[in-house]
Amino acid sequence: MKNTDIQISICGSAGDGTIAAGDILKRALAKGGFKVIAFDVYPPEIRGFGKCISRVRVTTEQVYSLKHHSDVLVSLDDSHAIPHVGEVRDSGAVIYEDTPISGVLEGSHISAHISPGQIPYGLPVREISEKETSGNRSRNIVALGYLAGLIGMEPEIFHETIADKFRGKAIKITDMNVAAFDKGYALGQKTFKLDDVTVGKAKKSRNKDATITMMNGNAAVVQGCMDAHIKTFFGYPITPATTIMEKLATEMPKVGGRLLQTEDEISAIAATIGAGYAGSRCATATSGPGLALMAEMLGLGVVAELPSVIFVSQRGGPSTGLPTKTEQSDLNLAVYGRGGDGQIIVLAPTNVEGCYKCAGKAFEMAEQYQTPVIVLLDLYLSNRFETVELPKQSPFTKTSNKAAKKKDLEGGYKRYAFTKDLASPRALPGQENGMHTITGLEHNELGRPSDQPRMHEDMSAKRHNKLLAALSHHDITIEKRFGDEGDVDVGILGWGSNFGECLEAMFKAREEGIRCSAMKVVMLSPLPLGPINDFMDASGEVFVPELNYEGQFANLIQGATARSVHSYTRVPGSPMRVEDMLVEIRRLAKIKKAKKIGKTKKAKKKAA
Amino acid sequence: MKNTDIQISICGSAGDGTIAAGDILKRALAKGGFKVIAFDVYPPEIRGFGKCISRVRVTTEQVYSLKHHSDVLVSLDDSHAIPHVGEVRDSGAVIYEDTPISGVLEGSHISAHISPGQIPYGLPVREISEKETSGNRSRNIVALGYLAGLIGMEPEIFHETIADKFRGKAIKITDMNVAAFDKGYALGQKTFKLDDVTVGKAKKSRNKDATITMMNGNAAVVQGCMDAHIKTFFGYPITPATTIMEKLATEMPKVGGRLLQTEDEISAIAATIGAGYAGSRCATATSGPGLALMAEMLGLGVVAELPSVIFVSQRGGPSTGLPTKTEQSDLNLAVYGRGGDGQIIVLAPTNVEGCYKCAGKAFEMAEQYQTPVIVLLDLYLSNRFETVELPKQSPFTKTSNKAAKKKDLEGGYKRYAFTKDLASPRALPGQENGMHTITGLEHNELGRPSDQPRMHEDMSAKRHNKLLAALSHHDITIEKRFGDEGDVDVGILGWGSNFGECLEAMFKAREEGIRCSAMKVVMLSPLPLGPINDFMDASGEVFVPELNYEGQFANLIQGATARSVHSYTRVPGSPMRVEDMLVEIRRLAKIKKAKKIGKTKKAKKKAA
Amino acid sequence: MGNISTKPVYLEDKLAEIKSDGKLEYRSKALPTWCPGCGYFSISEGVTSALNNLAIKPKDTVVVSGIGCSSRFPFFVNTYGFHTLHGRTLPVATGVKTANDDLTVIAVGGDGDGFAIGGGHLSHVARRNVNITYILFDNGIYGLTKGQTSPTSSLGFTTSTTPYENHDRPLNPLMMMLSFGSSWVGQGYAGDPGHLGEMIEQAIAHRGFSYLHILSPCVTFDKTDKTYGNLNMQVKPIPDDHDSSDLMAAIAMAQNVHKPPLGLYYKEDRPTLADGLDEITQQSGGGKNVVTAKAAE
Amino acid sequence: MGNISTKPVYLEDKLAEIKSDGKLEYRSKALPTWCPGCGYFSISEGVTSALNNLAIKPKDTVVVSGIGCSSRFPFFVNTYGFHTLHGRTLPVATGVKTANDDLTVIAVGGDGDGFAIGGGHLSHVARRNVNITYILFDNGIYGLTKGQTSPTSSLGFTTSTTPYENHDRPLNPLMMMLSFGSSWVGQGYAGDPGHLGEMIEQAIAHRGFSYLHILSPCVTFDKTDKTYGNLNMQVKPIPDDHDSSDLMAAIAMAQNVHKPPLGLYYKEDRPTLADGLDEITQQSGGGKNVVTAKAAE
Ligand SMILES: Cc1ncc(C[n+]2csc(CCOP(=O)(O)OP(=O)(O)O)c2C)c(N)n1
Ligand SMILES: Cc1ncc(C[n+]2csc(CCOP(=O)(O)OP(=O)(O)O)c2C)c(N)n1
Ligand code: SF4
Ligand code: SF4
Ligand SMILES: [Mg+2]
Ligand SMILES: [Mg+2]
Repeated sequence: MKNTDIQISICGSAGDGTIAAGDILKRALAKGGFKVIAFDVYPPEIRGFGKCISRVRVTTEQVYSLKHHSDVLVSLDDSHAIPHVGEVRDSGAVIYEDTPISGVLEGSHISAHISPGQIPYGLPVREISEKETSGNRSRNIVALGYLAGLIGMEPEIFHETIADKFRGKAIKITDMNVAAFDKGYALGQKTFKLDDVTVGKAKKSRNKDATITMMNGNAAVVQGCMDAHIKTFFGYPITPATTIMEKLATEMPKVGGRLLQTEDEISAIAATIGAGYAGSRCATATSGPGLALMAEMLGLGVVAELPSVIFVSQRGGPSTGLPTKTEQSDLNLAVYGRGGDGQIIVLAPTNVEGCYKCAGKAFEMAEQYQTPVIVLLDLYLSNRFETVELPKQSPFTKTSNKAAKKKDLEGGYKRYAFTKDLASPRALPGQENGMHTITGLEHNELGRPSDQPRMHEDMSAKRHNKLLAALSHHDITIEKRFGDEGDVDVGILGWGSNFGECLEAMFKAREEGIRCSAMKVVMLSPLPLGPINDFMDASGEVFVPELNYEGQFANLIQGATARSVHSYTRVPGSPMRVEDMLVEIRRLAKIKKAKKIGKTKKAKKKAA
Repeated sequence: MKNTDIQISICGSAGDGTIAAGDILKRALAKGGFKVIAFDVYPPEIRGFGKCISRVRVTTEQVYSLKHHSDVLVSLDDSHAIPHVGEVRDSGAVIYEDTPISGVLEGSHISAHISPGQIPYGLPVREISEKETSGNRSRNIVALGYLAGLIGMEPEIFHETIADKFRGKAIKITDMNVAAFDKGYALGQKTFKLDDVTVGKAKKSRNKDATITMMNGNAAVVQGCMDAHIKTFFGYPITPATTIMEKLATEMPKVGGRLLQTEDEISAIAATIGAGYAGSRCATATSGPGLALMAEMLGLGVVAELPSVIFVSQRGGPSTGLPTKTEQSDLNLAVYGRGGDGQIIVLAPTNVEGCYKCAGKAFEMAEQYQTPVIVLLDLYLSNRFETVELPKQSPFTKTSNKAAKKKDLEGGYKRYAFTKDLASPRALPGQENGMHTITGLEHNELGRPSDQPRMHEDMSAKRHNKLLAALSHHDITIEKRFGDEGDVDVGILGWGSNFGECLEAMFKAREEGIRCSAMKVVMLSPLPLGPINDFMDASGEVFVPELNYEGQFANLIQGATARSVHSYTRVPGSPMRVEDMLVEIRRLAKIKKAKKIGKTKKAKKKAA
Repeated sequence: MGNISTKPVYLEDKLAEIKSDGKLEYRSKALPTWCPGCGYFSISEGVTSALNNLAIKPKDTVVVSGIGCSSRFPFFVNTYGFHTLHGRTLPVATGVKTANDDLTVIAVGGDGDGFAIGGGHLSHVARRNVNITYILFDNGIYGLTKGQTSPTSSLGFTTSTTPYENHDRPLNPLMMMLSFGSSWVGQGYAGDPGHLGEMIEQAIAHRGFSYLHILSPCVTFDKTDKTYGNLNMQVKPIPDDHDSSDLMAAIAMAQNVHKPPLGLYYKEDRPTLADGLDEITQQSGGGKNVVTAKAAE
Repeated sequence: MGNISTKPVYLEDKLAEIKSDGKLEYRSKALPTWCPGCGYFSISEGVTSALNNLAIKPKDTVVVSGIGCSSRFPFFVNTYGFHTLHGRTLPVATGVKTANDDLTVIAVGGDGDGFAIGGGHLSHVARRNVNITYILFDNGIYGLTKGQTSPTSSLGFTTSTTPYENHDRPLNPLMMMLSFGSSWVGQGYAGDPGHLGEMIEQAIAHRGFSYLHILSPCVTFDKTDKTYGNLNMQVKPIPDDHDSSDLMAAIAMAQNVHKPPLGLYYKEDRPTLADGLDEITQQSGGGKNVVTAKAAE
């Protein structure tokens, strides 16, 4: 049986129900047991006429990124969809409204833009919609039905999903939409079939301890928070992090957690750190501009050695930048953006499951190493849907606070005692005999201000060295190598949401016969230098692709290893094109070969 | 004639007039035509019983740092001075109160702590003071007179300086203090002389276009601002930057400038950028915690391409840290501390004259390259006094704004036009036909929001590439190499206030026969990569000493060059010890030699 | 005060209207991206007509804003404009005005921008009496980020961040601005554009810091609370006998949040920030203020 | 209200006094580093005696401060303490209290800390009625940084940043806090430690957000304005007939800045932030609040 691998793009304006159609599509397919990866593009404007695109790739085995070319494009608004016709592969399909509207300008109808190699599927969407639902409200559903019929997906699962979607509304609405779907479906079934598209059977997972669901990165963060028993959350809305707070606002109270929308990000992180001080498992979420505002308070978290978790979903920068576009350009800020020697832990998951894992583990680390922990996502990962397997039993501790015991409290409690593992036992407010005052001033073991040179040296060392233990924190992937395990010509060193594209590029390169391997670095601070150096040792050329202008990760790696890498940067506001990466990988593979030949020649010369 | 080189430390509690005595000493000597370098240590506490030390080194030729050992220690308070007796060189002098006070505990009198090699000079300071001034108020002046007499300095110039100091107070006060000074002086003259200490004749400068004065780094910044015709300043107090604002508050109004103490640092930088937008030459000043708060607004300065100058005087960090101690640990924050790809210009002067120059040039650069410019000082440089030659004619432009001309305004003014030099002509509010709206959103040439991939790529390139021109900005040292000009075994790569110590270490190393050279890097962003790479090429081992824990500059250099350096970091809160650096330099010189021998051996083997 | 219109102000109506007078000069070529029916259209209309009536040239006007739907404002008027950061409207405006006294500086922003993240700047711009006008677009919600609670959201209001109910008592912006020492405080309503225009004109004409609070429905994210329907029934004109030099009377009136009085609450003449700075120049023995930045032409 | 003492309160007197009662438990081993005569000694004395009288255990008390001379306070009491950042006293305190209802949280800080850099947080902690006590040490100057103007510095006052004269009108903190919706507002004076202690006790006892403003001379950097000498002549007790449930009366009284009335201005009982959050838990169908953090022992 052939594996399924279909990518569908639905394009229209916000008012057309574009995102909603994509949502039903991906939920239905995920229900059907397929693997899904999906990503929507929203307009930056406030009001609803901007372009929306919903892209859904459905596969039998989990894949790591969207394809650059879609198999099917559904147009709900030709003016928006026309620039995207080129994104449909050869022999791919374009589904569109074919009822001529009088007064349409030359070239403004999509049919004029479909290339000869692509297959046009026109149908009277509006007419059907108007017939089935009053006032043309179900155009998106008609088109969706047509698509499902064309490709041959089972209709029942769509019916269920539509019913889910309209749950809470009048039954009539569901019925009308199901009818609209069926009308479209019937037409789709009847028409000539599309080549190279098969919907195989979905695979069933056999992992009894896990639940398979489909969710995006922000939802996975929320699930991670809930499974880690988050107690308090303080946040301020900002795209693309807002949905984390919004979902937590619904979920946390149900289990007695407390969430407060603060007056700004400074207040959010201050309250988070205050709650952490009081022993509460606590977090906040923001994006670049908010993280910038938190810089000073994070420094306090460092010196005071208090736990806090900061979810940061990056968008295009700098400044307000591109609020609805993706980018990986807040790495510098996350890693370096504090006054003084202010290292903290920075985790950057590379996929939705990683968002869940990093979210939960961030709490453990924040408590165990007594430090702020930044979990660095970006818009692409926050909003990207993937099928994920989540454990039924929470894999996270309820608390990892190192509590002060009786013996710690006897004879003058030392909040910053120099201990073997460098994390000092913490007395929490309310605890008998543990009274102490903490401060952002440099201090001695008791926590009293001290400006003695020796003390500052020792405390600086304590604050930095204790973080190293995080590199071997229980049950989390800090870094991982994929593909060829031996020496390779090109090693791709990637991070964050972009790593999916790195993997796809690596697999493609290997198909072309290039010796290639890819390593993801999840912990960006402190860096797992051992494995990174090993990887560099094994790689002829090290290729570091990322979605920012300055090559921030490349610079981070060079700074830490003093070894040179090939930085590859793009800032399109959208995921990196695997095809473009491949061009670069091929070039590097050639360089490597040339060098090898050069070396051999030199060696031969010398020998001669 | 032998060159003068004497270092005097005066140590007491704040109430003793310690800093005042040091101040008179250095002013008198500077008046006498000597070169002075001086640095005071203040207590961190609010109230006035903490330890104060005033250290003054006086020389014929300008030197670059204080010596680790002083020639003379004057104790005004034995409890504070005792730990500093060790800082006096062999055969050096300790001046102290020798009238026995009844009830003094064993060991609490300094005489018990003077080592055999050091020369004790006891005198009845209190008694003389009480005789000459009512209530023992002139102990510091008596001791100062004694010191002057002992070393053989001319008394007249001290009389003048004392009169200056008490100007505005009753004549009687001056007279009493002069009398106290003379009493001390007479005693000092009479006593046996100190070895190895000569006060030669001072050299007179022959530069007619310059004024020789003595000032500290913050005062030099103020002078630079005034000579650059600063128009507006917005600031919020914070040690050690406060004195910049305080002095400007006195000076600016005299020439019609406007200064406002804002409610916080966010407001300060916001108003500074607002004033810059309106065409005003504008600045603010802060330290690490304030700079952290400015992170978001500086990002706006980047995207909106507006001029602003931010003077940052670092102190110990992170967080509130060590507010009265020096450190170089805000480099990361200054260079990397903004969201997105937010590069700006960062200048770090290495001495007081550099503070003047960088201050003035920062305004030119901010306007010419339309960017925030950070001038990075630290407590050591802000408060360090040096003799400097300042030009009589201001060397700075009055404005470097690139004004929009008539032709720029015709047919739709493009605020962000892509021009050859990448800086677009600016129309200022009030200008006819130049109306436009600027924004922190990514935008097109007109300044209208745009999220087109191509536009973001192009604008990112514009924002980064235009900064490169600053590397060849007129009449400012971006980087400079000292010492050996050819290949060396050890190259010291230094920055900021610590470079004085680097120079001293380099000179000492050369005296020992080590092939050694030092380069200062003044522009930390963008980095002068060409000269740095040349320097690294010429240096067997590259030694990077700095006053922070993480080796932030070393990391910056490694990140930019992918070449490895020897990072050497200390965080004592005080200047680096030249002696300690020398140990390291010697070690590196040996490594270099070992490598050379290794190479030769290998070469020989191969040849054989 | 004019008649209160009960229908929302649509873009099309406005376009037709402005074409018929001289206000076009003040209007940007970019069409507002606000949702049809949003209250903000009236405000944009009011600002352009006020500037026109006061004969303040576009080139001498700077509109400074923060971030939010409201803060998109500068793009829609043909003056100098600065769309800054969320919450930083006022300090940036202070910088602009301090650099150049000759400019008319109008700060605009939303309730979140001004009273949440920007709340720390309000009292200082008021006490310093910076000679600018601050127009606050109060829709009781975060519009641009799609509907979270704001500091002026009503108790019990349900939003995406208060899915159960809002329990945080809303602020009283008028009372606050009065207590900060604002020298001009008034209130307008987007549903009454005629009166609103007059208020904007008065606010800009005032010498010193003027604060104009505008009730303005968000038709997209608030269907239940501060709607045109509800507000039309609530707002009422300030009684004729109100003495606008009486601070306590103004404060008392500001407490009437359920029947918001529209009009001028308080007005006082006192030295501005620039007056103080000029005085300092004189006290220092310095020359005339030379800071006014002029374009080099 | 007791007799107003005209002499500053010296450290030595205090030490002798506290040794004679049970308050020693609340006193830290570290001696205050304040200048002799600083008004802050009275406040520290007042807090310890209030806690003692209210029988709130040191282990259950958290004193949160910002940065400033005043903010050194937590080091000088034997409770849990958090010396945070300049201006962030209130949001940190909000976090602590939200995490654990059982703690008595006292926020302390200076006029600069609270009303300059921290000014954006004031209104929100007040409107939310966070159940903490905020004690504001108002010396009208920046003490720790050695004498710059603060938002409460008088007009005409000369400082290092206003070497000619201060022209910025000072804020009126009491009026502001009243307009923000604080549920308890009072004023004390460091020169009248007896009355001050009573006020602190009341403030801590109040359920909800209590704001206590304390006039406290900086003997080192203010020799002319808010000195004991001047304040002794100005302060006066609140008249007996003042109705502390009357907001307008409280606001009127707060305007009397030249004869500052000492005592309770306003008091109101209303739900706290925690009440609201608990209600949300119920509305969500969720269980009892489980957030109270307990030490694991
Ligand atoms: C520092 C920062 N935090 C958060 C945001 C996200 N954000 C943009 S607008 C906005 C609130 C908008 O509400 P309001 O100010 O009331 O304006 P409105 O859209 O309602 O007109 C927020 C939270 C941001 N841009 N910057
Ligand atoms: C972000 C930041 N900005 C500035 C400072 C410097 N600073 C410390 S305390 C202080 C003001 C102190 O005044 P106030 O709050 O009135 O307290 P007081 O010392 O008078 O008790 C300032 C400006 C700082 N520590 N952090
Ligand atoms: S979202 Fe609300 S405030 Fe924003 S433009 Fe639409 S109606 Fe206006
Ligand atoms: S400087 Fe002023 S406020 Fe600070 S301790 Fe001394 S007297 Fe008190
Ligand atoms: Mg709003
Ligand atoms: Mg103060």
